[in-house]
Amino acid sequence: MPVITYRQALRDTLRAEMHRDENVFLMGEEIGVFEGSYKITEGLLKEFGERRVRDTPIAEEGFVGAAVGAAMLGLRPVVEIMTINFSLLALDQIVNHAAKIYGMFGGQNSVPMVIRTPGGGGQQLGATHSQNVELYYAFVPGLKVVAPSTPADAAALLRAAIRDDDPVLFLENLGLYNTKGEVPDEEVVGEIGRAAVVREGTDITLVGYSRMAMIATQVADRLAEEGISVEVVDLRSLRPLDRETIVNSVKKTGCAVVAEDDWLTYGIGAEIAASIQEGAFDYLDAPVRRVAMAEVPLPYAKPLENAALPSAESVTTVIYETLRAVGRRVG
Amino acid sequence: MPVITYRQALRDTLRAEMHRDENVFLMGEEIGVFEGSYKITEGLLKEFGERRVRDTPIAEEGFVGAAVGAAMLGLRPVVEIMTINFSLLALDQIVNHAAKIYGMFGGQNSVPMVIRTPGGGGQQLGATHSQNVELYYAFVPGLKVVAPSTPADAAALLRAAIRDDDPVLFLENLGLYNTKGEVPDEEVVGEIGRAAVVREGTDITLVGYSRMAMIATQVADRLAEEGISVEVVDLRSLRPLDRETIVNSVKKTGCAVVAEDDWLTYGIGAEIAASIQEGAFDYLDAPVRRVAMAEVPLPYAKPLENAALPSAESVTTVIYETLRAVGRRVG
Amino acid sequence: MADTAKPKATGKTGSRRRAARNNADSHFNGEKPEVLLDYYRQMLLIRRFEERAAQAYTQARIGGYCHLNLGEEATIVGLMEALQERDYLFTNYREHGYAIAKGTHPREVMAELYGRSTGVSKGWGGSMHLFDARTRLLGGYGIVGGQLPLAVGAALAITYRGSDEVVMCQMGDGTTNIGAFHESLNIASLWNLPVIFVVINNFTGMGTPVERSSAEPELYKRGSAYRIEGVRVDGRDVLAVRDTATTLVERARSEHRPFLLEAFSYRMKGHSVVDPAKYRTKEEAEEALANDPIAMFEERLTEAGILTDEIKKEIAESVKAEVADAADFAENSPHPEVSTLFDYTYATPVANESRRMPADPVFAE
Amino acid sequence: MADTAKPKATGKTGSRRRAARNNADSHFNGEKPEVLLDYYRQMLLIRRFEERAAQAYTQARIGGYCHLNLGEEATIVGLMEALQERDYLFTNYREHGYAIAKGTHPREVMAELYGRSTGVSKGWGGSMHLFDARTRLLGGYGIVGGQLPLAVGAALAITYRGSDEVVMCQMGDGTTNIGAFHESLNIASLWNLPVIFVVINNFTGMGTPVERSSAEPELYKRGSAYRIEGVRVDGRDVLAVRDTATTLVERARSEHRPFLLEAFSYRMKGHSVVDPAKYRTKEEAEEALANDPIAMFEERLTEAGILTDEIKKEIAESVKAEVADAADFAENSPHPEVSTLFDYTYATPVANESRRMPADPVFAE
Ligand SMILES: Cc1ncc(C[n+]2csc(CCOP(=O)(O)OP(=O)(O)O)c2C)c(N)n1
Ligand SMILES: Cc1ncc(C[n+]2csc(CCOP(=O)(O)OP(=O)(O)O)c2C)c(N)n1
Ligand SMILES: [Mg+2]
Ligand SMILES: [Mg+2]
Repeated sequence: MPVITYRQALRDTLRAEMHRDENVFLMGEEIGVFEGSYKITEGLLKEFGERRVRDTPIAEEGFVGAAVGAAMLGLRPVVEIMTINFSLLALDQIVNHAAKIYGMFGGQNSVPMVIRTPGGGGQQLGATHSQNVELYYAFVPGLKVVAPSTPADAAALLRAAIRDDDPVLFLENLGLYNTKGEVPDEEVVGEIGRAAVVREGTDITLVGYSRMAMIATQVADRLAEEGISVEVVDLRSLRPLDRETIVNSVKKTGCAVVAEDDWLTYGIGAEIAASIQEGAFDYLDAPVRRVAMAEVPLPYAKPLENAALPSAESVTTVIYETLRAVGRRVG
Repeated sequence: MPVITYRQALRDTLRAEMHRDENVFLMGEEIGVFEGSYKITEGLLKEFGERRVRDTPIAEEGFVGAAVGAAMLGLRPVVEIMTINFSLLALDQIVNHAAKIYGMFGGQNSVPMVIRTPGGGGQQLGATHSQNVELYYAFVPGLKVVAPSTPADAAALLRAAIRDDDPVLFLENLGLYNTKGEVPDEEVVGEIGRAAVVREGTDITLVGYSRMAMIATQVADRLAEEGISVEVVDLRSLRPLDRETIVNSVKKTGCAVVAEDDWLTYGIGAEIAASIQEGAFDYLDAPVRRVAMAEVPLPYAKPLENAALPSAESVTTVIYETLRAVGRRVG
Repeated sequence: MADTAKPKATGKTGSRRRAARNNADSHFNGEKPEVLLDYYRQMLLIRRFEERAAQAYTQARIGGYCHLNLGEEATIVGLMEALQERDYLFTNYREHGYAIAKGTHPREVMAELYGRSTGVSKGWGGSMHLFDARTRLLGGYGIVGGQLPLAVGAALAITYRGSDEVVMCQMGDGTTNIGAFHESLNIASLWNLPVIFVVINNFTGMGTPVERSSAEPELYKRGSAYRIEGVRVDGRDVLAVRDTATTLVERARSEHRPFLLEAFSYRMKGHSVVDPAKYRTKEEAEEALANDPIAMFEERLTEAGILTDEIKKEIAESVKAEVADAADFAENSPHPEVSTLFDYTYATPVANESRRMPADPVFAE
Repeated sequence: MADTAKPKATGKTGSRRRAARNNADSHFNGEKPEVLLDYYRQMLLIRRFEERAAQAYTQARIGGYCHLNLGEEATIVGLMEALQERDYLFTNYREHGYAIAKGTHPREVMAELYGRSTGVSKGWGGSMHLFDARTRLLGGYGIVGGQLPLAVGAALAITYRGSDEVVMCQMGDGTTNIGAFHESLNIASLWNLPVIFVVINNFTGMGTPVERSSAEPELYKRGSAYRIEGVRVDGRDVLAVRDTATTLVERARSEHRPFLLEAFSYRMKGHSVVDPAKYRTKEEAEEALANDPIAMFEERLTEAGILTDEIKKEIAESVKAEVADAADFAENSPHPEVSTLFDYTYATPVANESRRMPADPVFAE
């Protein structure tokens, strides 16, 4: 299997889907002439022309809403919002329109569109450009939200999202674009709504998604060297949320840690912990702990930013503490 | 003590604070000539004139942002957003500006403003007008979010919010405006960041906020007749969240139910449940269950809306089930 | 294209009213009487329908918010006459009349207001959210300005496919102040999209006068910031609206570009059924009544000898019967089954969707 | 007020350049040489500062995004000369030069870029978020259009108090297409607020040309939708900018209303330091260089005998030293202490605030 970057996996998939289906087209700020702020759409304007790769004005609400309208007439727009921070400006069109149109009108009109957007801190972009607000979308019935962590999942889930008849928020991450992995040559269509046990283990369950799922496997690899067997669950899909897979893992291991890149209070991990305590109550030997961003507007200065963000180290620390809580000697 | 409505408590407090401090002024759509969509500002334009009670164009982002700017210069704007659904249009100004300005600029400029806005379903307003998205604000460091459930708390917390130097989102509820309660004559300033045990009990902890805190006390009253002693915790403040008070209650009762008006998955209750299992792990005799809205775009038709919303009945059912899980014969 | 009337936003009754009446004779040139009577009937149907809706609302047969088209009947009928069947329509929440004039049966509109499963949106939408895929009414929307980007997107799809439909996007005067207005008009102009943005200027938001919300209260001029041609028409005059709108719709179709059409008229009642409009002065209320487009059209048709007492009675009765039938139909229609609650969250079935009722556990036994 | 230049948005080099040069002589009438040299020095300081910042960025001394003012020096100095000390300034993320010209010491600006606690925002903001309460620079903002509503609010506070400051709000050409632009200009005009909205037209967003993003690419005309007077000025000409801006600022102060000022100039490099601007043709890159406002001013000052080789050298050296000093200061300043991480979340202390580090439990032991 070819080993390619997450960025390349996205680009290849966009390209293939555009060739496959004339109704698929791209819209977003600076995706054409500039080739994308993070170069996901590099080369696509040249290949497909302006009809299929459309540079928009800086008007998130306007162009996301236009994508919703185009989807209502049966096109399959794939919109890029430069970072998830700017999606706040389009929130009304996403939450009050894209997510509502199918239900509010009694199922008369579906909205087959994809919104691609990266989250991610750690680039010293400061308080307004480093947020992870996938929660805002994962919370909303009518939307589907996926958050792949590997190039193969990125390809498979983007393909699924484009072919899905509902609006899908496709979460990318600045910290993943350059990561590499094997991506099958054949066309794999991912399944929205399913998590995956990406690494089996027996001592503890570690749940993550997007960048933190990648960190989770790294942590698991390292801890394996110490004889600690970590089972890693990559959520992949934030809505629907695959609670079965998480809870089945915890029933096996008896304890869990959630690693997330957003703020802790009310963050994605809250639902994971709440679900685990409800679904695996009798199996839990220690409280579910969460590793997440410190609750501050993220500062620019590197030492502050580093301190505020979760990392392999903080995840490891909390795994140790949780294992100690269940009576194991570690660390 | 005089018994007045929640609406009256808000209006009286706005009035008193405007008399007390020349820097306090009101802004919002239809709050002047129309006297407010829900009549909270009735009479205030006549009393204070257009300088202090300012009708705005329909431009949530613009006028909320203008309030942020005015607050930066030391005024104390109290903004009304007609319902929390429309706040999505101002989200960028609230989350990326109001909440960030103090931190992002190293503490040079505070933003003393209040955003008053009601949530609430149950009025057959349909999918886009019945959402409870306080989560979007409660998630954000830099904001404070309060959600009073009684007229007395509404007055005390509004007073606190207006006098606070940080941006405060003040959550009201369509279903509470006409409810009545005692409000002290003297000027009570509430404390942001504190929950309250509003009804002591020993069998189970019932956590709620805003309208569901009111429902919670009703349920507790009724269950008392059956000999079930329910301790009710009214969160009052969603950010900061007073975990101590919740967990101390659960340490006493051994089990808990959370009642919330928003969607379950990733809703406010997820954090409450996650916090309880972390803070009272050894005291919990049954999983923390949540009662929340069914996860659909809320339909207009009354039977569907009724079925989808949490109620005293559904809360009672889940309390029974939780008590049965800890081995008690009830119901 | 000339403005058919240019009231100052703050102008008072007489002048505006007269403007419309003076043109009366010339307007009827070459018009077929049966067409005029059909317009009259449509307008009356909307009027009576709305009155019936108000009544049902007061009787708690209708819930939520209920915004009526009283005073806008001429505008609605004129606009809908300008559209081809294949053209698309997006509106705000004040859209009962539009649905009817675009071709939805009044029964299905009323049933929607009653929240019944026979309603045009199956009872899921209510008054603010009528949608009819068959007539290409692509929705009433409750978020002010929310429909504009959608309409632009629909026009983009038309252009993308190279077909020749036109999109009409209705909104109120207050809506011209929200960001979506700006972003949408800019994009539509930039991309040469066939959208007619129609502003229904009833001179007020809920209670805020247009001059207190729009720094340029002559709303048709606001297209200038996007090089969009704007036109104002007297919304009380069904023929003027039809003619002006037809020209713009056909130009949008052939020239591939957007237009901005402002139609002014008077809101005869409060913002919604529950609003007593106490903020209005007696003169303002009287002004609205004096500008009743149906009364004005009736007068003109009568003067021209087209509307006789007999025909008038006949139409009144048939309209009355049609509205009564709609209300009966609604009243006797079934409520949606609670078992359908999860039917319309997703169009593509998906694993692990939550179908929990409020008292259900997260994990089904 | 007349436009000082009217390039077509798609116009090419020669004409624009000549327009500025032809006016040169008349411009110097009555100008004090020391003032002109001061402008020159300020412009050069910004230039060298930005070059040093670019270098530091490449050396990874600066992180995040870094947007430079290269090519905008004349505009910045002209605009800041038009403001009184008590006037407020809001900008976007491309604001290093503004901070310096408004009075922040280059040391504090550079230290902020380096993320040090001596930085003007204590290291919390970085390049995009300079803020100086002392000079009334009320922030650089990274969200396109985010600063506009804030500026309107500041002007509202001024009006509320009846004082006489003016607010200047800077933005880029691409920013005129976002909803906040519309809502802000409308409110400012409606409420008669003293704000000068300044659009820095560098003819491009990141890589998208102005004609591909604004349906009305003559941006100063966009005020028309709000009855706001708009003026275009040649942003390469510091005196023209100063004079035009001064007139508008003083009119805003006395007439209590907003204005829209468009200043055009050329972006000499990519959108930010990391952007190689590969999408530019060779001619476009050359055009930008040919429109270097510093070279143009230098030429004029030299021709007028004001800038001698000696003075030029002296200024160059003093500027070089000042920039080197700023970089040294930044380099030798302390990083913020991790213990200060929770110092600036809230201005009013509050019970139960979370002060958890990532590996901390929710409940402290
Ligand atoms: C974004 C948003 N803000 C506020 C409201 C509340 N609201 C509903 S209708 C209305 C007034 C609209 O006025 P206009 O556009 O003139 O339409 P009209 O009702 O007069 O037909 C307002 C403020 C809303 N629905 N959406
Ligand atoms: C709301 C929002 N959307 C997108 C961006 C990403 N972005 C940053 S700068 C920029 C281009 C801005 O162009 P312009 O306003 O002309 O300013 P310039 O950079 O040319 O000075 C974009 C799209 C952003 N920061 N905020
Ligand atoms: Mg109106
Ligand atoms: Mg630009």
